[in-house]
Amino acid sequence: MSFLRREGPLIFTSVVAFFLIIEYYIANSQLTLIATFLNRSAMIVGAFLLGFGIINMTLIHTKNIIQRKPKWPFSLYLLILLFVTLVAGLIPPLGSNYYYLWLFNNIYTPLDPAIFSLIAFFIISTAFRALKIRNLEVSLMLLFTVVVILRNAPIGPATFPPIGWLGDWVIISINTGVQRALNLVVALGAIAYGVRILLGVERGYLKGAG
Amino acid sequence: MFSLKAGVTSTFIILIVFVIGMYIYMKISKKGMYFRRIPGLDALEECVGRAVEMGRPVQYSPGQKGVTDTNAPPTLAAITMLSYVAQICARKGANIGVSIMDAQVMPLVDQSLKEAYLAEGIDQYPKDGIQWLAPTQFSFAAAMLARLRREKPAAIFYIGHCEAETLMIAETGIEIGAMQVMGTEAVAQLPFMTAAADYTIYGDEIYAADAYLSRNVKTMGSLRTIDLGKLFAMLVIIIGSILSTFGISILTQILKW
Amino acid sequence: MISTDIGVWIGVILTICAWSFLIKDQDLYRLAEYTFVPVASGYTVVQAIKIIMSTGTTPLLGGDISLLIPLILGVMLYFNYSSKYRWVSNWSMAILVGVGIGVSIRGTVKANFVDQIVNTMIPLAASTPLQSFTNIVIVVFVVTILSYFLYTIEPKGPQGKIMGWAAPIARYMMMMGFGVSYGNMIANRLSILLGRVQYILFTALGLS
Amino acid sequence: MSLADRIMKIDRRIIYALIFIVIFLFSLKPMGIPVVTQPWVIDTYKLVESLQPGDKVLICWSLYPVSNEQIAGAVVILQHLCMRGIKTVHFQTQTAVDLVDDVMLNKVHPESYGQVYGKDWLWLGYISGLEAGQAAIAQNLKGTVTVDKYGNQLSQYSLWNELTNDARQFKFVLSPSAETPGTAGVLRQFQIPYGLKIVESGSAFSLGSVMPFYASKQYWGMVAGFPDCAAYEKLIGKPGIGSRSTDPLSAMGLLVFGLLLVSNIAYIISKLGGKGGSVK
Repeated sequence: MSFLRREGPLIFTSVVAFFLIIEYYIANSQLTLIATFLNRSAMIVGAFLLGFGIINMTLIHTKNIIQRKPKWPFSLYLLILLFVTLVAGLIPPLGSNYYYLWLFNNIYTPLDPAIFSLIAFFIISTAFRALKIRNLEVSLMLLFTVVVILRNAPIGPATFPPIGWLGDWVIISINTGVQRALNLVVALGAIAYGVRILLGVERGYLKGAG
Repeated sequence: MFSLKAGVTSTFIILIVFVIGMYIYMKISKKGMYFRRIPGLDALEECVGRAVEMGRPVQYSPGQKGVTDTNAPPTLAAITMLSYVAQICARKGANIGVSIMDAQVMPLVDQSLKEAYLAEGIDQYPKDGIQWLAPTQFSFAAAMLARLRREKPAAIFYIGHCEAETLMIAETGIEIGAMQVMGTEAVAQLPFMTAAADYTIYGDEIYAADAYLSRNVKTMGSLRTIDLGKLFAMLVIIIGSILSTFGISILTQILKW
Repeated sequence: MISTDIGVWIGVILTICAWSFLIKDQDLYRLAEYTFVPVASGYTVVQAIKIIMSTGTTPLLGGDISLLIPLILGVMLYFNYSSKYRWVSNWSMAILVGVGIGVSIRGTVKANFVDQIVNTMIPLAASTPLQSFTNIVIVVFVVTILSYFLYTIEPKGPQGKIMGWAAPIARYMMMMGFGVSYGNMIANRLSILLGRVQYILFTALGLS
Repeated sequence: MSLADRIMKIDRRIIYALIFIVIFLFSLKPMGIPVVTQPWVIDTYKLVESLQPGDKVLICWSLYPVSNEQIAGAVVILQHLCMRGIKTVHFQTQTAVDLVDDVMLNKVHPESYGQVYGKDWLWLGYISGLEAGQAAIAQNLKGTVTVDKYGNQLSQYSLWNELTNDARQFKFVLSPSAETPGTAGVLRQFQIPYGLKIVESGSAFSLGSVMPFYASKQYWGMVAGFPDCAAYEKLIGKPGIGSRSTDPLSAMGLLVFGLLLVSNIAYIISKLGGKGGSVK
């Protein structure tokens, strides 16, 4: 039984990953067929998992309503709107009928950048609080932040050309160097992590604690 | 029939050498190997402990991606780290909540919480704390900010692949007076974590969590291989740029073979 | 000309509700949140059903029997809710994780490791002195920061001495790069906010 | 509590209010602060000017609707292309709905330049597979798509019948790019195999990734962010979203600079004061 529960799935994981990796390097039409099938299967199985989310969300808000938790009318509103969106989406033509697109274009489309735009406030208040000449590290960060802020404000280069030139240069050289080094580091870590999972030595995925 | 595709031969050789190297180092590594400190990982206990003292919950989120695309490694690493954090919570009696964006990780989160609590001899794990907030980046951010203000956790862990929402969570965390440990492999978000979080786990340090926290001899050995990979990269870059200064591009040609 | 499109005004109201987070007006923000979450969830579910139908059931009914396997695996996931047969869903998770690990390893080695190394092997003496200096900076930064991320080199002996020197310098370098990113990101985020402000001022209120 | 301490512990809502005031005020009352015209903007302008009416340009959209800097840059270049009577073929690598509809119909208004859909511009819609999708368009345009975004048969359009399967028919590729595969994909799929010129519409971030290739003329030009956009609008004499955005951005830049200055001065003062005696 233990094989069906733990080792089996782990070996299955490794086999699936092995086919996908090999297919990237070796030109063989059979392998490509297998890899395409696996990719497609993962898309389908992954789509099924969204049900877990919807069940979880529905349970939480139903509970809020039944137990009359504070602000429970909001939970009711959420469930109704979820139901409406789903029904609107499922009326044929699937996902492109008038009501569904109306909801998408008039609720989703403006709210997405609205929430995104909150970051503009947070990024400035974080800078105000964190970027102080506390020590050399933070001072350097502050210095380069200021250079780039002044470079990106159109008035900076227009009134004082060297700031534009300096700003361009730090973006081209320093930023490139740091990003590239970190990308290399992250890539190596990810590869090694993946290989450890395939060899079954990593705790966590299906292995649990202990 | 089985011929290598064009332009990936050297990559393939590097990958094979890397895997073999990892296998060998995992076999030969011994106990007591030196390992650099990672402050973010040392801080896990402290943060949970502080939450217990203050009588406030702990909040954990494994990033915003699932497990079927190229962001699988950071997400799985975040779930590994979740099992450690959950175990500390179980031991110290802290109340843990998990916020999820991609429903793909829900079974894994559920299982790792359950087993973490079982490992501490507790049958009942906080199932209600696992919440799927929303499926897209900013709907998730919106719900996450509201959850943080509502529950006022004293410790926030945001680990895994993340994007712009990092700073929103970090700034709200500061507003409610939470201690924050953040870690990601998404290089673009590291500046904000550095500025806003109490502890940042940089880049591939999130993958080292298992080796670092469990001092597992095998995984430690595999980290040695990563170091060799970094040394290899440094060496090739230095030699390659010196050679290309003199107009010799043989290394580039080999690597592009 | 003030806008007469009701959709535009819903957008404006929802935007203001979202901004109310900044001044702690809980109910207004909650309205935005509880409007956004179900619509986004419904949208994602419909996309998922579309995927299942277009890549799964439609070709299956067309005669591609092999697609029965992922569909069964998909249904098997729901054994997760049973404590006794939970292990059945492990097999479905296995294919997901397998594909995820597979695609991330295979692409990463080339795109993020080998290609990055190739791009960094740049001539240290280029056509102009400034270009040479830029190239030297890039190479020095990459090599120094890589050395900072070495885990298992002990800080003693000759190599330890070099590490002891390089580590703080690498941190300074990273901070410089982070500063540049931070400054750049401020401009980028402000442009998003500006987009919303212009939407209210020019699209909705019709000022110009 | 001293003034310096009070400044450092300021209620952040005051900062938020300042941001709101400045951004609304400067959006309403532009001051006409000058902008610098970068060489890559001039190169883009000259490239479009050198084309003949009836030439074709490919546009590869690689972004979501929130990337308004990149969209603004694309809009101004597209307006210039319409003015010159150049035909454009669009496709997108991200699934966002109605992206090009919004840009072309609400912002560029090709009809006001006498351009007709199907004759002067075409929208091929979403091409799946990210960079693989770009490669498919580069290698086998006619075989990859048969219907446009609206589901109409492409063969009924005169522009589609003028097109061939050779990527070199396009004078350049315009890449409004904020997501993967973006311009890096265009470089690998269009520039390196076919030698096509690339113009990027990006943000200030693009500078780092573009500059090495701009020096080697693989990227021909670029419009990076609102300031470049405003400069381009000036070149074609058609002030628009870019010109309207530069003043608020200048003001915000100065505001952020000022805030950082104030917080650091307060920090220094409280440090110096802290040495002398206890600050409570």
